[in-house]
Amino acid sequence: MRSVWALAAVAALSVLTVSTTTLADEGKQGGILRIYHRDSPGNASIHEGATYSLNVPFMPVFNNLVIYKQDVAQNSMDTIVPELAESWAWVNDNKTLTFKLRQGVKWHDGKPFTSADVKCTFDMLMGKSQQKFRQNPRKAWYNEVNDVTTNGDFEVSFNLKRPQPSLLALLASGYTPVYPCHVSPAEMRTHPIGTGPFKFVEFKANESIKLTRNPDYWRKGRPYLDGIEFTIIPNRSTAILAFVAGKFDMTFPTEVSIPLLKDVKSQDPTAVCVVEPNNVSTNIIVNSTAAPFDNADIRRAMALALDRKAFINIMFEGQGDIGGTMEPAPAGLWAMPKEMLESIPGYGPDVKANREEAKKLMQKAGYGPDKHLAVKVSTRNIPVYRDPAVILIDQLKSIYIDGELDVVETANWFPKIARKDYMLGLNLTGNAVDDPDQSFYENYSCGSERNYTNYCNKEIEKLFDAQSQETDVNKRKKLVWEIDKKLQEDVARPIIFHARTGTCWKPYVKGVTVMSNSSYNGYRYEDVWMDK
Amino acid sequence: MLVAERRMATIDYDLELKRAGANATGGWRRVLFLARRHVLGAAGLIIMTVFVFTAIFANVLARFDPLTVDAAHALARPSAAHWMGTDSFGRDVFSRIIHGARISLAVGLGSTALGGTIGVIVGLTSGYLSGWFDLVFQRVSDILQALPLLVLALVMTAALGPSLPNVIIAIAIPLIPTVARVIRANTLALREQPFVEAAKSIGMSEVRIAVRHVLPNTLAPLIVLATAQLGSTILTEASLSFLGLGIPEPYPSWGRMLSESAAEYVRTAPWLVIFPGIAISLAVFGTNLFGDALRDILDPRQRG
Amino acid sequence: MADMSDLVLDVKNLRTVFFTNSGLFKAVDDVSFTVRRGETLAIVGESGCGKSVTALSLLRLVPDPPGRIVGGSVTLEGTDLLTLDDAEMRAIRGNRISMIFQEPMTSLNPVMRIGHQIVEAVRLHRNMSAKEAHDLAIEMLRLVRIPEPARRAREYPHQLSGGMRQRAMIAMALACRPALLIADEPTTALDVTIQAQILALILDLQKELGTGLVLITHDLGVVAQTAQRVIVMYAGKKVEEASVEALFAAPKHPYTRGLMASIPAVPASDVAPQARLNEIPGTVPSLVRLPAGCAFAPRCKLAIKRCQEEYPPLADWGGGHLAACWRAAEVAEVA
Amino acid sequence: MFAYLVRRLFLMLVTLFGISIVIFFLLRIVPGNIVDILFAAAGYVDPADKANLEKELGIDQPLVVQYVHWIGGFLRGDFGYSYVSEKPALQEILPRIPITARLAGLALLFSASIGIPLGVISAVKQGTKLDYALRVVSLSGLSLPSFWLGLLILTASVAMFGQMPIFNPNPQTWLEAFATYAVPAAAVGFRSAALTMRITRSSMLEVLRQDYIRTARAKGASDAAVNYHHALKNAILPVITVIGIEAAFLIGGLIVTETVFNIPGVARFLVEAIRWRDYPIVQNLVMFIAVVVVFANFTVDMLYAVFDPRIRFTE
Repeated sequence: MRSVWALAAVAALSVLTVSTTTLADEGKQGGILRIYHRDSPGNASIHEGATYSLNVPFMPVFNNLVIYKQDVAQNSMDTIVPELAESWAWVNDNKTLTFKLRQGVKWHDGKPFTSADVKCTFDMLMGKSQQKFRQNPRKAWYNEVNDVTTNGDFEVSFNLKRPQPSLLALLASGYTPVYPCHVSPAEMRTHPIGTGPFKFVEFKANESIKLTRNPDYWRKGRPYLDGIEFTIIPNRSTAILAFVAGKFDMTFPTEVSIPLLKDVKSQDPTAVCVVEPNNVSTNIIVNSTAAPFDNADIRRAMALALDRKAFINIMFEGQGDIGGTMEPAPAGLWAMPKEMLESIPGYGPDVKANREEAKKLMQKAGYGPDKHLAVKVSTRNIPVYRDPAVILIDQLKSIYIDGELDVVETANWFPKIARKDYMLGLNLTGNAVDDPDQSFYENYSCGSERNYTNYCNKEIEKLFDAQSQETDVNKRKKLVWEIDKKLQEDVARPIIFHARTGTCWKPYVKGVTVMSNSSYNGYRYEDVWMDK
Repeated sequence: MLVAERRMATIDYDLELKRAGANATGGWRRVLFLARRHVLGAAGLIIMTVFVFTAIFANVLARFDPLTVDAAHALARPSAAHWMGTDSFGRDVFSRIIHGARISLAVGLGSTALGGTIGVIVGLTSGYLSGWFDLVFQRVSDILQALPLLVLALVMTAALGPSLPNVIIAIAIPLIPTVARVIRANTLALREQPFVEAAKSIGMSEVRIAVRHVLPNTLAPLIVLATAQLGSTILTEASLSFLGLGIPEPYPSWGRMLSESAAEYVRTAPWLVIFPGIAISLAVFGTNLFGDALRDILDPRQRG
Repeated sequence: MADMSDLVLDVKNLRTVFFTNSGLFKAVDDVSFTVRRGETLAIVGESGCGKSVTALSLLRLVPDPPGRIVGGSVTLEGTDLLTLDDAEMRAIRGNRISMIFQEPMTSLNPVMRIGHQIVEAVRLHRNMSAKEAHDLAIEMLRLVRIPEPARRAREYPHQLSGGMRQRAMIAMALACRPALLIADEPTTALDVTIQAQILALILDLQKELGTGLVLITHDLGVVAQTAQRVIVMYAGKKVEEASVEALFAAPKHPYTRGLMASIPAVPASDVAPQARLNEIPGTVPSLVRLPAGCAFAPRCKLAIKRCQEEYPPLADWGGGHLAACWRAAEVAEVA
Repeated sequence: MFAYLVRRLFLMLVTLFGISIVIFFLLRIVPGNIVDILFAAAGYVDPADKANLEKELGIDQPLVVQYVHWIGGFLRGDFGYSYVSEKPALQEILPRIPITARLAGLALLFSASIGIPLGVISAVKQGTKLDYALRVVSLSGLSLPSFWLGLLILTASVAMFGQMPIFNPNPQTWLEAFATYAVPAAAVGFRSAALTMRITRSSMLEVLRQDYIRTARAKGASDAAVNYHHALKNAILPVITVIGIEAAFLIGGLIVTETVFNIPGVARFLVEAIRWRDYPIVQNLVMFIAVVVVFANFTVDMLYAVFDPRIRFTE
């Protein structure tokens, strides 16, 4: 029995065929795309990382079973297209997802690609194989998968415990490439082998990453580029200066802040720049297990004191979005309607009134103009973390809270949070796909490793499962909205804002699409070419 | 004959005497006289005075709270209201620089005093006791000096965590052997001096001799060294801040102000980068100028 | 008086001042004297009295800053050295006028061989080949009685003893046969036994070459042995000048008397030896804050009110015996 | 001479041994290790995964065992593997050394070729306007934060020429190679040139006060002969020492400069490695730097003997 999703996929496929032919007419072969990279990723293995510093340079090396269509900015179920799969189908009451695989695909080392590679990859992700990843940050994505089975060399099935339409979305993320069975995880960390449009050449830590064109790529005529070179420049101003000076064809994707964007445009008016939401939310993690935030009134007061517009004005010169857990509309697919959002305490437009209410709550808890509450705000020693923390501290002043910034080095951040050795933490949560399953289970379900606050609400947990199994999109949306509202009202992890960032490239660079509801999925770069 | 006449005619003997302030024996006239002889040193002293004055009266001088965020006035250009503009948080740069003087002074004085004190104790002990203590000191100081200062400070701040006292400690530790070496060398030389021998002969205790006789005589080189180090500690803090390990936000440390995120604004909001840079350079420059003059005055060997 | 052609050096009203942190001081204040061919003039005084600065002023080697010659003339063989330009002055230094310094240990360049340092002195003023100059240098070393001169010439100063070094200095100073040799405390830093040898050597060579000699010393014993005439300096001024005989016979200035009294080895005929070594109380005054009157007054047992108010003129007390003291006539009696 | 050399080499070994202990234990005091960082980056931790990884890297063993393991390997020439890249540490460190060495060499050359002549001029012209100007310039060299200077240079060059001297790993021409290194070397060398100049100046002043300089003048030697022939020969000794010490200090300056100019040398790599708690890299790199510094000091002492005939190491 075929689901609506499968039909949509077929439709999407036909769209893809049309668009590729038009692109093919325009595209010019050749050239090396030069991009700067914001930092040196620890290794080259996408499955073992949790930062898009890995996805950007290494996604071009791989293929997924399915992928979000690379030239559509907004990721959705409708834009998922086959890649190593030729087609897919939901069978067995939506409890089995079966893929027919592409034949004749070769790994970069010449070995043929088969269904065994797919099984190997996902067995390893589920922790079922002999070989282990050093780290496996997205193991929880496959919680509902019983096992992966093969049928011959070119068919593979995911057998689920219960229907989970979102699995397809997870499989379409840039985070989910297929790894070769014959290469060990350790080798994949230093010298990745894929089936993708570009072959890995070298990775010099803190220096550069080089990729070269895969001449045997299964998609004929692709890629256009002869290669991609990433030069690692952690210092942002040096990097931007270098881009302006023509040392690079493109900036690191979604790494140009709004003030820098202005700078780029003024220095190089020909540069093409886009600003998109990147589905990264800045939020506050609250330690509700210890004083003072074990007091629900103080938690609520804090939520009420937030002036989200001010954050956005300062950080993004107005170009940011207010929302709940899910990325706000229009880029986000699952965002609450405006009226619903504004009914949540602290989201109302009248900041003054909110703060008056917050003050009352604080007074109720025993604080006032003469008795301030001293609070430590912990955050990582990175500007995107630190800057909003500074604003947060300033805003808390208005409700008798004296915040002190506690800057934590990356190495100590996670252990500190895990030890519950903090009061408030300023945190960034990036969402790999704009999908409720990914964000709810990962960040709010009881026992999830990324549920830093240990927020645990069995009621909501049930709603998580309900929306996850719902195949009717509209019904599912309603459920998602309800959950999101509840999470905000519970001050589970108050969301301050959703960021928007810029990407720039020189006008001769063509075929780049910056995605608007994820910053992890759009870097295959096989359609990118240079008009030089 | 002509040459001599020309050369000598320019000198009015009595006027020169008067102008040189030869008769000034104390008070302001003496200070003015010294200032005229050491123009650069006087300039340095003025800069340092302004610097210290700013640090002490930061609360009075600052026109805004250095930590208050003001979204409405973010990245404002320098104007009558905000003399040095505002940063991306709308915080007044002038007020932050005024308050930053406190931090820089605290780091400079704190680490110099800490490193200096320990260095003096170690140096005196090592130079005075000789023996195994001296041997151990020499090796430890070799070790510390073979490690680049910034590397040592980097690891230290990483180990201690970024905070004002920790940064002071991290900068002070590499300072210890430098100070101790100078004091040790002086102590060794002084030990042979007759007045020390004399003190010994009348049965003064070794500690007493070290503290009462040797220490005061090493004061001049110590002061010279300390002033010279003051500037470099301020610079080290700035470098640590640049590498993200200095005094954390929101304290308005000059190094932090002009590093990292502020560097993003080097062209769109250059005042964010220029003013703190000038503040650091000027403060360090001032202490260096002053330290130079002090060395000229206090260290007779260097007198020119 | 000898005729003018015999006059090697004629210093008139020389004034040299120093600008220092503590103010301006007159290191040499209105000093005049002459030296004839083959004559030895001794300048005596305590340290800090301006003897050495006087000597340096003659060669125009006062470090500037902080010092400067501000007046007077220094006429060497008819040429006023103070009017020469730098190049002309360099041609005179080490050629017509040479100097031997107090510290043989530090006065030779430690990183240059002895021979080379003498060769340099020669070739600066004589048009000689390196070989000729080198031969001359060895000849000079032999002249100053250094054994194995050829080997010594190849050595560095630190390899020589103090006396040897001073001999080398003398060889260097006399290499160009100067008209005037200035010896600034040439024996002070040496062992007593060596002192006499060096002094004898200087006098021998002076006689042999007919050089005028200015001998600067604080040691009246040396003066008595070597000089024909003596100048006594105090606080930058010449306070007494006389022939050796006249001075030792009857010093006219209380300061000179004090100096003599402090040296038991050389009793002046009318000065009784003292048990105490130094009978002048107090120390040389700071040259920055000189009293208005006689600078020696605060230390002088004979001082009267006038001494404090008015500086005594340098008066001739007969036979060219000059002294600047209001009570010069009474000095002998009072003491 | 031979006894001296033996003694000297022994002390050098003691120092290096001490450094190995200091850096090893200092690093272990720093909270957090590579595993914490990897998991922090991934945003989760699974205690079993964590324990596995710590075991795999050997950082679960007692510190003394770890130390002996490291130093044993170090002495055998086995430098271990980078925790981050999993490549041999030597392979990570070695290619970066020439880059930093070139930069440091150029900076030192810069510092010596500008600092020494200017220092001599300043000393010779002591008290003149030129001296004052040179002193102010040199003091400002010691006062400007080098990263600020670097940033201003970069900004100015983009603003004025629309170009920037960014690192070029494979310079095609000699000129390109020079441009790649010269600008950052100048930025970092400004400070050491200033320092060299100051030391040269005060050393020259010291020497110019010496009796033998007066002797030379009394001989009638010209100013040039006195200053360059007599004085500089003696004054250069402390300058050599300072340049030797400066070689060690340069590493500090290079950390910042390599960051600003994005040069993939060892200095920046060291900071990155500290940040990642990549013990094998940090430890071996610090040891490498220490060996260079210790030998630089040794070389300076030997140079002393060459320049100063008084020193003959006879103790």
